[in-house]
Parts: sequence; C-alpha cells; structure tokens
Amino acid sequence: MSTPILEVRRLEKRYAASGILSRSRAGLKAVDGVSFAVEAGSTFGLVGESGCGKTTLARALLYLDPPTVGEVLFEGTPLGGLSRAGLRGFRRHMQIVFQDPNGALDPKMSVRASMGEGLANLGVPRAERERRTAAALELVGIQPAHAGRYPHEFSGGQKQRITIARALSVDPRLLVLDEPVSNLDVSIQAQIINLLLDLKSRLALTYLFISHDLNLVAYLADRIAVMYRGRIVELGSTARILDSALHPYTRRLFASVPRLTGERIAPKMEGDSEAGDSSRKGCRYAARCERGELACHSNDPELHDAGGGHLVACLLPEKNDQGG
Amino acid sequence: MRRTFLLALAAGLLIAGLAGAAPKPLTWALSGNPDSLDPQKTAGTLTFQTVRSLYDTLVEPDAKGQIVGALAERWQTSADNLTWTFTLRKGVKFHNGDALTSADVRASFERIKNKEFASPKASEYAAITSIETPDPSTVVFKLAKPFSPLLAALASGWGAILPKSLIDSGHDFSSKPVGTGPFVFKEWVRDNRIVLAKNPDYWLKGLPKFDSLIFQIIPERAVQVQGLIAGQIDGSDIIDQEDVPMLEASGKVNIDRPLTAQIFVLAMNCSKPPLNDLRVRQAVNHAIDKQAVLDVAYGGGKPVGTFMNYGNAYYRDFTSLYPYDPAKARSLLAQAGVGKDTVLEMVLPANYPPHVKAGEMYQEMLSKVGLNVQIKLVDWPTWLKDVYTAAKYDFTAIAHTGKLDPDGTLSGYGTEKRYVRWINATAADYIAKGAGAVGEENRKKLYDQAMMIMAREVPFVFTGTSYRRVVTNKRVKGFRMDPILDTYDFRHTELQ
Amino acid sequence: MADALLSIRDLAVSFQGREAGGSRPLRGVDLEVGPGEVHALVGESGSGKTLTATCVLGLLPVPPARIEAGSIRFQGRELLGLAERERRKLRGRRIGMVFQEPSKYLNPSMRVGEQIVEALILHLGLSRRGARARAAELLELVGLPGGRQILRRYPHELSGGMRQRVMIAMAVSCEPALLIADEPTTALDVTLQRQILRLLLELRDRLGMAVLFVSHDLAVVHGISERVSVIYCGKIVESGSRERVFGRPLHPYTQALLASVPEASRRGTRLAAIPGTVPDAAHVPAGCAFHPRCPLAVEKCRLEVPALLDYAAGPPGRAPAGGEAGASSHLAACHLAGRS
Amino acid sequence: MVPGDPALVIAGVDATAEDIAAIRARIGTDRPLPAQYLDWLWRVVRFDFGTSLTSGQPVTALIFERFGLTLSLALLGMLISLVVALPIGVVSAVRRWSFWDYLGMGFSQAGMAVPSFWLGILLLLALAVKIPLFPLFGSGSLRHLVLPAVALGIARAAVLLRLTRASMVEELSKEYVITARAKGLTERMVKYKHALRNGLLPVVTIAGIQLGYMLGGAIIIEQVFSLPGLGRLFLFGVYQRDFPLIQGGVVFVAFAFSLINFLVDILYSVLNPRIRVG
Amino acid sequence: MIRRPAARRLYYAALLFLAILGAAAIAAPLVAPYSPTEQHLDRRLAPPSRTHLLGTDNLGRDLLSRTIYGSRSALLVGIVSVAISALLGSLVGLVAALSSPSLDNLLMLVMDSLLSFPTVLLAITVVSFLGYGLVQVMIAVGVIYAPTFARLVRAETLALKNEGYVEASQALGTPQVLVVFRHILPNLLGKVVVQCSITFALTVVIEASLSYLGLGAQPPTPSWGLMLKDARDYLVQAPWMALYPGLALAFTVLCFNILGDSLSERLNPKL
Repeated sequence: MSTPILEVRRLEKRYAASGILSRSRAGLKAVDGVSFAVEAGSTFGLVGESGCGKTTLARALLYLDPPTVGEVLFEGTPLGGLSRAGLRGFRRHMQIVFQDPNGALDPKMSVRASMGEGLANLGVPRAERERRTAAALELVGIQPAHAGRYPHEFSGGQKQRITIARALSVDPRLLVLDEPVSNLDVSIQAQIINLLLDLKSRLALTYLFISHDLNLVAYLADRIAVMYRGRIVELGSTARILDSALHPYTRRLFASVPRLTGERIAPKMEGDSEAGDSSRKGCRYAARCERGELACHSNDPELHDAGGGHLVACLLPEKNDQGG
Repeated sequence: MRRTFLLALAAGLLIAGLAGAAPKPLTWALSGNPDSLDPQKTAGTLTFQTVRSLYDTLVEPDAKGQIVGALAERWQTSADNLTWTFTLRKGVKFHNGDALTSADVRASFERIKNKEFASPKASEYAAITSIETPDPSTVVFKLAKPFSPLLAALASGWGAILPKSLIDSGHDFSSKPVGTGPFVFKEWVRDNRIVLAKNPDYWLKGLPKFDSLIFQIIPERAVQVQGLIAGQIDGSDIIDQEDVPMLEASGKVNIDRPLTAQIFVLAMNCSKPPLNDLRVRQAVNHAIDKQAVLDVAYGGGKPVGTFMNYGNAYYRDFTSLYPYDPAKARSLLAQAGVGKDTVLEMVLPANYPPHVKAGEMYQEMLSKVGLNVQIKLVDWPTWLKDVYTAAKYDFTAIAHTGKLDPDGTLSGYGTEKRYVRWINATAADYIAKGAGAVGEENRKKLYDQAMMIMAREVPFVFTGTSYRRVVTNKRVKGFRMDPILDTYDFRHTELQ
Repeated sequence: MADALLSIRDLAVSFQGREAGGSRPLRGVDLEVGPGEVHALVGESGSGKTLTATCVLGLLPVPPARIEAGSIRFQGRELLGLAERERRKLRGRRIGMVFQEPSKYLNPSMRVGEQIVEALILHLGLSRRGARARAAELLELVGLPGGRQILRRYPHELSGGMRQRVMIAMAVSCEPALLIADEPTTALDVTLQRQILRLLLELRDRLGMAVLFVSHDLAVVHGISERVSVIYCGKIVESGSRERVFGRPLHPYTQALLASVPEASRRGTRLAAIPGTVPDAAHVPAGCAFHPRCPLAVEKCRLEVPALLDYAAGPPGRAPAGGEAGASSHLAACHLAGRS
Repeated sequence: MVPGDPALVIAGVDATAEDIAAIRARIGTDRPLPAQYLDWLWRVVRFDFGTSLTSGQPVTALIFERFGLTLSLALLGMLISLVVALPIGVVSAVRRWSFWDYLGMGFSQAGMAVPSFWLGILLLLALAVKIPLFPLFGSGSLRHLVLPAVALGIARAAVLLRLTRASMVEELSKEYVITARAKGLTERMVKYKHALRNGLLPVVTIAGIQLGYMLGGAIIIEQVFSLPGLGRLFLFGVYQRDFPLIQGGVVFVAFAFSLINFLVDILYSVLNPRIRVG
Repeated sequence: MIRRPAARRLYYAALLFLAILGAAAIAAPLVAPYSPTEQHLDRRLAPPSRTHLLGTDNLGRDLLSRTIYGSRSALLVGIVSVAISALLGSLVGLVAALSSPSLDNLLMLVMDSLLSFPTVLLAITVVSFLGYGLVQVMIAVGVIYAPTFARLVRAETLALKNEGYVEASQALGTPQVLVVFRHILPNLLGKVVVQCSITFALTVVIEASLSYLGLGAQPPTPSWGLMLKDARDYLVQAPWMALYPGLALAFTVLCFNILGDSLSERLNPKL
C-alpha cells in the first residue's frame, strides 16, 4: 500500500481553561486522540453531530490552530516538524473550504485580489496570477470578467464557488471541505456538490469531507469516520458503515436520518429521553447507549480493527452477521 | 420612582426652610479652606484670618499699625536692647479654663523655636536666646543682638499664645484650636465652614458683642457676591470692582474701600539677560501703565514706585522716576539691542486669578513696545520652587504682603537670597543695618537710602498698592480689618 | 372545502421601505389545512414559507409589511381584518407555534414554568396553582418526566432537545386546533430531530390538532407529513398528498428539488441540480417565477402566471383556487403540468 | 520629576532656608524618592495613606470626612439619571421613530454634548441666582445637592437613555418576543414583562460603571458648586502638591470604583440567571 | 432596517459644522475680527454688539475671536490625543490579540487597570505629574483613552482571526504580518474610525474640563474651558462670557457624537 496522502496520528486538541471560574472546563479536550489516514484520490468523510469536534479537527490538522498533541503527516512528511516558513510552503498542497461562504471572502477585497493571494504568496508574477485566477474562476463556473467585483455582489452559491476556486488556485492535492454546502439552499447545494465531483475527477484531488449531513456523506465518501465527543468511534468503507455498522451510536445515527426513500416516521417515543452527561471514565457513549453494560462505564474502548479495515471503538460491538 | 423622588425633594426643602428659623449668626465668607488652625505650623493667610478670633498675641497692631499691648499689659527694653521684659495681663483665661501665666508664653515660643516642630516662622525668633519666667506674670526675652523687628514678630499671628498644658500633652491644635481669643472654636467642617462661639470670659470686658461667628468657605467670588446680595453672607473682603455696581444696587451692603498693605509687582530676574541690563528693566517700567493694571487686575489702587506699600510709615514716593511712556520704552529697548527675537517667559501662579489677569495685561503692554513675552502658568508649589526659590523665570507677577516691620519687607534684597537676584551691596548693607538700629527716625534714614536705590535700579515694576473692597451687610457694624496683617478683628463688631 | 381548519386564499404581502424596494414576498398563497392533518409547507429560504405562518398568527410587523390581498379563514372565521384583541385570543389558545431555535425563542431570564404558565392563566383562566400543575403535566406529556423540577429551571439550564420540548409544551398548552411548527428540528442533531418529530406526531394523535409543518428539508417532510405544499417565490407551485407529491411530482421545481437531494442510494450518479439562484422577493421574474431555471420553460411560461389547478383526476381540470377537490386533490401551478 | 515642593507651600514666601529644611525633615520629603515611594506603598497595603503634608491630618480621615458628600452626590446623580433615562429610554424603544422617541434621542444627544460643568454654571445662574430656588453655597442638606446632582446626572442620563433604548430595541427584536406574542400575550405583557427585564440588564452594568465615573465627575462639579467633597480635597492636593493626599485620593477612588464594579457584577449575576453561579 | 432620512441630514449637518469649525480653526487669523489676546480695556465686559458680535470679556477681549481661536485648542488636543490613543491602543490591542496568552493577559491587565480610574481623575493625576499645559493634556488624554481602543481592537481582532477569510488566507500560506495588514487592519478600520469620532468628543470635553480647572490650556491661549473659567466670576454681569464658549463646546461634541453614530450605523446597519 502506498503512503496515504494524509495521516493523522493520535491528534489531540485541548483548550486551556481561561479564568478562575471556569475550572470545570479545565483542559477541555475538543479532539481526543484521533487517528486516521486518507488515501490519495479518495473522498474521506467525517461525520458527527454538532460539537463532536470535527471542525476543530479540521483546523488542527491544517495547523491553522496547531494540535496540542499528535502528528499530522502529509505524504509522509510530519507537519509538526516544519518551521513556520516551511509550513507556509506546504500549505499550497492542502486547502480548505469553509462552511460559511459569506465570511470566507474578505469584504474589503475584490474577488481578484482574494483569489490572487495564494499565488502571490508563491511568488507568481501578476500577469500569470491574473491568468490563473481567471482560469480557476472559469473552472468553477464564474465569469472571469466579474473578478473585479466585491463579495457582496455575489450570491451565496457563487461565493462558495469562488472560495473553491481560491482554494484550487494554488493547485492543492488535498481539499478539506468543512460543511461546504450546509449554508446553501437545497437547489444550490446540488450545484456545488456536482462541481466538487467534477473537479475531483478533473484535477485528481483528494477530499476530506466534513459534515453533519449523513445523507450527503453517504452519497460522496468512499470511507466514513464517525466522530462522537472528540473521538472517532467507527471508521470503515461507506458500504460497511451504512449496511453493517458495529457501533451502536453509528447505528442509531443512521437510523435517525430521514430519507426520501424511507418510511413515514412512527409517532412513538420508545426510549426517547434526554440523556445526561456520561461519566468521565469509560465509554463516552455509555450513558446514552441502550446496550451499555457496567464495563462500559469504567473502560474506555480503543479504536480497533474489527476486520477488513473496519475500525470500531466499542466494547460490545453489534454482531456483524451481514458478512464482509 | 419619580414620585418618591419629588417627595424627597419637597421634604428636603421643608426641612431646610425650618432650619432657617434659628437666630442668625454672623457669616463671613472665606475664600478657601485654611490648611491648619495651628498658627505656628503654617504661613497661610487664611489660617491667620481665622485664628485671629481664637488666639491673642502679647502685643498687637492697632488700627493705624502702631503696636500696642494685648496679653502683655506693658513691656520694656534694656538699654543695650538685648533684654525685653513683658508684664502679662491678669485674669486672662484659656478656652479650656487654664489661667494665662508666663509659663504658657514661654512654652509657646519654645514650641515655635523647636527644630523638630519645624515652624515656618521659627527664624523670626532666631534672635531670642533664652526666655525667662521670674514670676507667673513676667516674661523676659534675652537676645543675642539688638533686633528691632522682634516686636512685630510678637504681634504677628504666629506669635499666638497657646496653653502649656495642652502643648505638653501633644494636643492637636491644627484641628482643635484652644487659645485666649474672643471666640471659642466649635466645629470645622472642612471646605465648608468653621463655627466659632462667643468667649464669655474674654479679657476685654463686654466684648465680643455677638454670639456666633461662622466662616463660610466659598471659593467662588461670584458666589460670594450673590450671597451678599441675598443676605446669606454678612461680609467678604475679596470683592472685585466689577461687582460693586451690583452690590450697590442691592442696597443691602456697605462697601468699604481701604488700602491694603500689599505691594503688587512685576518682578524681573536681574541675573538673566537681557533683564540684567538696567536699560531693559527701565524700558519695562516705562512700558507698563501701572494704574491700568491696578484698576483692571487688582481692583484699583495707588502706584508706589518703590518696594514699600503705600500706607506704610516708611513709604516714600518715587513714582515720578519711571512714568508710563511706551515711546521711551521702545527707544531704551533699541539701545539695549533687544528685539522681537528675544523671547522672555512670564511665569504666573495659576491659582491667583488677579495675578494671571495682571500678567496677561503686562504681556499685552510689553508686546506693544516690542517685547516678546510668553506666559507660563504654574501651580503655587511650582511657582514657589521654580520662581521664588530657584529663580527660573524672566518675569512674574505677584504681590508682597504687608509686614509690621520694614525689615520684614526689605530684608535680603540686594543679595542673591531674593528671587529677583538683584545684587547691590550698598542697598543690602543699609537694609541689614536697619534691622539692628533702634528708633524709628534712625531706621527710616537707613531704609530711605535702600529704597531709593531699589526705585532707581528697578528689579521690579512697582505696580502699586491695591484697594481692598470690604463688603458687609448693613446689619454689621464695627468690623475692623487689620490693614497690615490682613486679618479680621470681630471684637468690636455688632449685629443690628 | 367547507370543513377546512385553515384556509388561506390568494394571500399577498408586500414590504415597503427604501431597502426592501417594495418587494412582494408573498404573491398569492393558497393553502388548506384540514383538521388533524400534518400539512408540510416546503420551500427554500426566502420562498415565503415562514412569512405565511407569521400571517396566520397575525404577527406580521405591520409598518414595513402590508397585506395586499387575500383571506385567511380559520375555523370558518376570517382572520384578516379581525381586531387585534380578537386575534390575540386565538394566538396560543387556538393556534400554537413552535420555532426553529428553542434557545433563542425562550425568554432567557424567565423560569420555564412561568413561561408556560402565563398563557394558561391568560387563555384558560386557571389559577396560578392550577396552571403550575397543568404545566407539570404538559412537561410529562412532551417527554420531560419530573416536570416540577424543570418548571423551576431557566432555559440555559436545559439541553437543546429539552428546550424544544418546552417550546412544544408551551405551544400545545391550551390544546390548540392548529400547531404551526416552523423548522422545529433544523437546529437539532439528527438523533434529536427524530425524537422531536415523533413527539409532534404523537401529540397530534393525542390532542387531535392539525400541524402546519414548515420546512426546507424534503427528507424530513417526507418523513412526517400527510399533505405537502411546495412554495416558490411566494406562491404555492404544488400541493397534494405526501404520496402524490413525492411519488408523482407535477411541477418541474418539485421534480428538480427531489432529484437534487443527495442520498446513499444515488451514489455514483450526478445530482440533478437546478441552475441559477432563487430570485429575491424584489426581483421575481414575470410569468412563472420558476421559468428562468426551468429546463422545460416555453414562451408561455415567461408571459403568463400559471394558475394552481387540480390534476388529481388526471386531465387538467380547472379548479377554483384553493382547490375544492378535498383531501385527494393534487394541485400544481404549471403550464406544462400533466403534459409530459 | 514632579514639579513643586510641598515644603515650600507650608513655609510660605517669607521663610528662610533653615525653616524650609526643618519642614522637609519633618514631612519626610528630604529622603530619596524611591524610599518615599516604598514607604508609602507599605503603608497603603495597611490602608494607611499617611499624613497630609499641608494640614498634618491623616489622609484616610480627610478622605472619609468628605467621601460621604461625594458619594451622596454621585448616588443622587445616579438616581436622577435613572429616573430620567429609564422611562424615556423604554418609551423611545417601544415607540421607535415616534415623536417621543425623537424627543428622547434629542435630549440624549444634547445631554451628552453639554459638559457637566457648563451645565452646572448655567443651573447655578438660572436656579440659584436669577430664580433663587436653590442655595448658592454650603452643604449639608439635600437642597444643596440637587443642582450639582442634576448637572452630574444629566450627561449620565443621556448615556443611559441611549443604552436603555438600544438595549430595549434589541430585546424587542429578539425571538423570544415573538414567542411571547405567539402565546397571545398582550403587547403590554410582551414589552414590560418579557422584554423589559432583559432590556434593563445591560443598563444595570453600565449604570454601575457610570456611578464610578460620577465619583470622578464630581471633582469638577464640586468645584463649580463649592461643595466640600472628595473632589475638592483631591484638587486641593493637586494644587498644593500634597502628594499623600493625591496618592491617597487616587487609590481610594480606584478602590471605590473597583468595589462598585464588583458590587454591580454581583447584582448583575443576581438579576441575570444566565450567569448566576450555582 | 430603514434608515431615516432625518439621520442622514443630521449626519451631513454635523459634517458641515465640523468642516466650518476646522476651516475657522485653520484660518482663524483671517476670520477672527480681532486678535484673541488684544485687550480693549475701555470695553471690558461689553455685551454683544455690532463691534463685538459676542461681546467682550473681563479684559475687553473680543469673545468671537477668542471662541474662533479656541477651536484651535479643542481640535488640536482632539486630533493629537485621539491619534495617540488610537495608535497606542490599536497597537496594544493588536499585539495582545495576536500574541501568547500570557503577554495578552499582561497587556490587558495594564489596560484594564487604567480603565479602573474615572477618566477625569486620571487625567488630573497625570497632568499634575507632567505639569500643566495643552501638550500635557494631549499626552494624558491620549494615554487615558488608549485602553478603549486596545479593548476594541483586541476584541475585533480576535473575532476577525476566526473569520473564514483570515483563516483561508493563512491556509494559503500568507505570513502573519501580511495577514494582519491585508485582512485584519482594513476590516478593523471602520470601527476604529467610529471610536475615534466618539473619543474625539470625549477628548474635547476633557480638555475643556482640565482647562476649566486651570490644569489645561494656559492663558492667554484661547481655550473654551479657560474662557468658561474666566466667565464663572462674571456670571451675572456678563452671562455671554459663559454662553458662547459653552455653546461652541457643546456643538462640537454633539457633531462628533452624531458623526460617530452615523458612521457606526453605516458600518453596522443592524441597530
């Protein structure tokens, strides 16, 4: 097997407690020992509910907010060992697209100026820069003639196209997509998703796709990692995760997703309750888990291979009787 | 919420109205808070104005400035002028009930001479070598050398006699004064008022003639004026010329306009060029319309022409030496080669508005004859340090307060001790001799010489002696203000 | 339909003001909600779905907004033009409403109990004690056991799911005939979402109220609704039973929307994206508002606003606006509907 | 570094060099500045600000003697500004863009623009001189405090009014207000039961800070109205180079200021359940 | 939100007034009918008349001329001290927001401790240590209002740091210094300008207050505060002495406040 394009090893991101009164949040671990690898050319999906740490993870692995502990390797090179300048040089290979297209473009800068920034950092001369900017805009379906306009003159969907074009302007190999379509209307969402699919095949990109939308991730990703409270609880191919998930949380999550093809929701509230916090020790999901046993409250399960590259962090994984 | 507030307001008004029904004391406006009521610990005029009613001195100046007996009935000096013997008045009592004895006198002067006590007036009594008390009513001062100004020093406010028992017990005289004076201290609400009550056992029988005296501290002159018009204040002595028409129109007050004992000057630093050049100082003197400055800034007065206040017995007129003559001033400046490029600094004490006003007028007049003067305002402590002590200035406008003895006014001039840094050995010699000489005639001759030299060499522009406007409510009769010490004497005052 | 609980006809609303530029966010909405029915109003942002709900409650901010035309009948009574006092008596009493973000829609400085109780006292005339007891029952009803303790809590002391349950408890406290739920689960995670949707359905069954469920999420609508109305640019473009609208959508917009939803089953295929963007209310295209984005648009679509017609019976029989064909109707506003 | 020597002030113009040296030794200004400063710091830690150089009284006593007046002035000013600001601010917000709103906002702009000392002068001229409703001088009764408190309070009222209005406008635009309306509550209940409580929360904080600033603002107002408060004492210290007095005054006011802020924080947390501890 | 046309008109009126004031300050020698220090001792305390439009003061100086010249002190102090506090405060705020938490805490502690004194008290204390005069007032006021800017800039910078475009720029490999100059500073500018306008108003008042107490401008420098101080003694005889400088002061403050409000409304049309 070749070197993965991105490898994350036991990454932790802790936030120091600020102030005297917030002792309860001391050393809050937003991301707690996450490891995974992304193969070149694939789409790696990272799903989880709000607050599970997926966005923090994205920022940490890009060193926008460096991790507290752990390693990030890009094509085998550890980013943590790089100097500031070295890291800056490396950034062109990994780009990010944010959730909110409205905040992602500097309101005081023309689209051309925003777009040219990455190339300018690489020392590309102005004429070349303009040419490549125009090409990148063309690629995402924005008229290059509009490059002189300011962000507020574009719609949300157009802005997201521009941020994608900006990310692509430096010819990255890996694109981190942090909820890139969540803020868009249904009809626009599909446009951007199609665009991303096109670009991936045309430019041989690798995607790390982060979302809370399980339908979307299931549609796009080759492999899926499920995050729960700062941890990856299950990781496997999309088919395995969808059809034979081992972790009770994964199962519950996917069972909850409304689908166009699904059944009408039954008006029954079996087992619906507002779960409290789980204990500090043991499995994070234990308190909400319908299968939780005593052991779950004292032992914290590690992510382990359940066979065929399907990883799960559960002491009592579902019986995988659907084969594979 | 609004309603309760209005109710509270109404209640406040009602209570304040009822309070006004009590018998009305004499309320005198004081322009500031005295820093202390201990007469021996301060040099502040406000203190002496207040404590004049609380303490007595061995001797005191009368209405004409002549020194007469007070706590001392009589005194005599030895032939060599080195021994001064005072006989104390009998039956005088302190406010705490102690009877006045010679021990109290001795304790008071030893207190002021004590190095640790550090009285700012200690040096005035430096000539005293010992104080003897042969009996309870006799005090003998022994001097090292003849020193005529001693009597004046004994008559000044800081010569107040304090009870020995309280001195010994370390009593806090600065906030709870106890003396033999015509009034007894009641309370002092700092920055608000000082309340005194009549001393029923005062040694001048039948005096004082009213029961209660309040010094109301009102820094704003305009407020004092309104208070006088409204009858809320019975008297004030810092009234401006501009206020007079209004006060007269009210018909409620009497306005008295005595001369003060002050000498208003524009001092020049004679040690710094170009003011070390006599011609320049003369030019400055010619440039100033002294009467105008007196009228506008100081509320009117008499030009003097030398370093002595107009009403003083030692005063001699030299006003004709340097009349107002801008043309002459310009030509003198031209002779001295002083042009517009010479910038001189006039340092003024910011907390004395009349001096600031005068300074602005001086500056304007000097600029008319081609002298470029910049004004710099400093606070009083800075003025004392930079101007009065270190002589870091070119011009300053200030007033010298009156002294009971000419030595108080003139001593030190002609030497580098004084802030004008005017050096003239001849003048200095006359002044030094004047302090040791005995007899007014002898002393007058010496001081005449000194003053003439000063009038010619003009280390100052001798602007003049100002009037004071003492305004009293018509119900107040017999108020007396000491013409030299600037203190208030309420002993003979009556309320009608 | 004589026995419709809520009947909106031709509702048009405009916004005045410099910046709004005289926009018309509602251009003639027709909507019927039958008693006890879960009716979903689905549309993209800015389509006018929330505004429609606001009009029903009568909470339109009147200075900038103006109701140009139309009627809203509720339980046979015309609401437009009703005195504010009368409308207020309906709010909370006959029509309850649940909003998108429970954390914002609860008063942060007031105990949960007080917030539930005040409507009970106002509308039902209960005593404070009675109201509190009723409030505790309501909390149990919405799946918050131990309601008495929760009554004393402040909103920030509750989790997101609990807050939404409290909101629902408040909305149904007076057992309204109609519950308007405006994106009630959008701010919630999927696991919670399903719980809340179940709760709504159960409450509907127990209290017999109708639910007007406003959402942009087709999958959620598919999961919960009995009837669906699709709104685009302030106009209903399609309306019918869940089975019909999802199974045999008539309007090209509905069709495109359904085809644009990504799902695992569509892996490897391109999504059917709708080109262009949703026009804002100030610049609604003439004719059929959807025509610039419609792959089938013909000349007529540019010129003529299509009427909302009933296609339930197959051929386009012209039905009066609002559709009297009853529960089995399938309305669409498209010149080309039913042709292909 | 600091110009002016307090010993010279005590000595007066006629004192000799020996007199001055003796005074310096007595008050301790003959020692090196760092030594004086350390000495002072050590005493401040024990809440002893030393002795006023000019009056010889303990600074702490002098401060406490006058603090009452300054505090009552500030409190009365606060009361006036609250009484003015809150109702107008709330009405302005509730009836936005109405005549009353414009009137309130106009008052607010004017109030912020007029310096308090100038207002004080005008008030004195109008209500003590021209129409003698209030006393010209003196202190001790509520009457003496009314005009200064008004002069002090108006500018603060202007600020609070704006804040109240902005806060109420913001609260009225919040979602829970829609919930309240959706419940069928009357407009009165919506505005005065739901919005007002939240709308006044930030006002509490700012009012507290304003109270602190009033202690500072009192310096000038006391000067205008000749009130024997902390401000006059402090200014006197400044004019006379009475360092223990200046230092004591600054430390004391900073302490009072911090104390007020602390109390306001507590009050705020009592009023605002969101940050209530426990 | 609908912007009121009245507000717009007010904004232009304020701008116009300030422009006139600025022009008058610059061209004072041309505009003022008399020299501000020239004394007409025969015309002291003259009420407004044709020769002296606003009357004269206790030294017979023309009040109109002094009021015009007084704008120089006010505006000069405003400009210099606002420049000091804006530059100093912004620098501190920026450094605090972008540096390590310990330096951030230290800097903000210093700033907050400055904020824990009432402004006037602090100004008086600083001036009493530096000496009296306009220059000292400028320095004092400049330092005193720096914390306001520091807090604003720090808060805004922290917010901007999390903006997508700042992170995107970092992700594109832009050095931090360039990120600050390219993205953070331009987006901060608006709020800083608003704060400048508000601070300017406060500064003008503080200058007047200190001059009124005799700690600021020194005579015969025409300053509104100083003129009010002079006026206090002649409230009854010459109320015009207190009226016009006070009005000039109030209008200047009013206009800067309106300017600040309008600018902030433009930047943030929410409220």
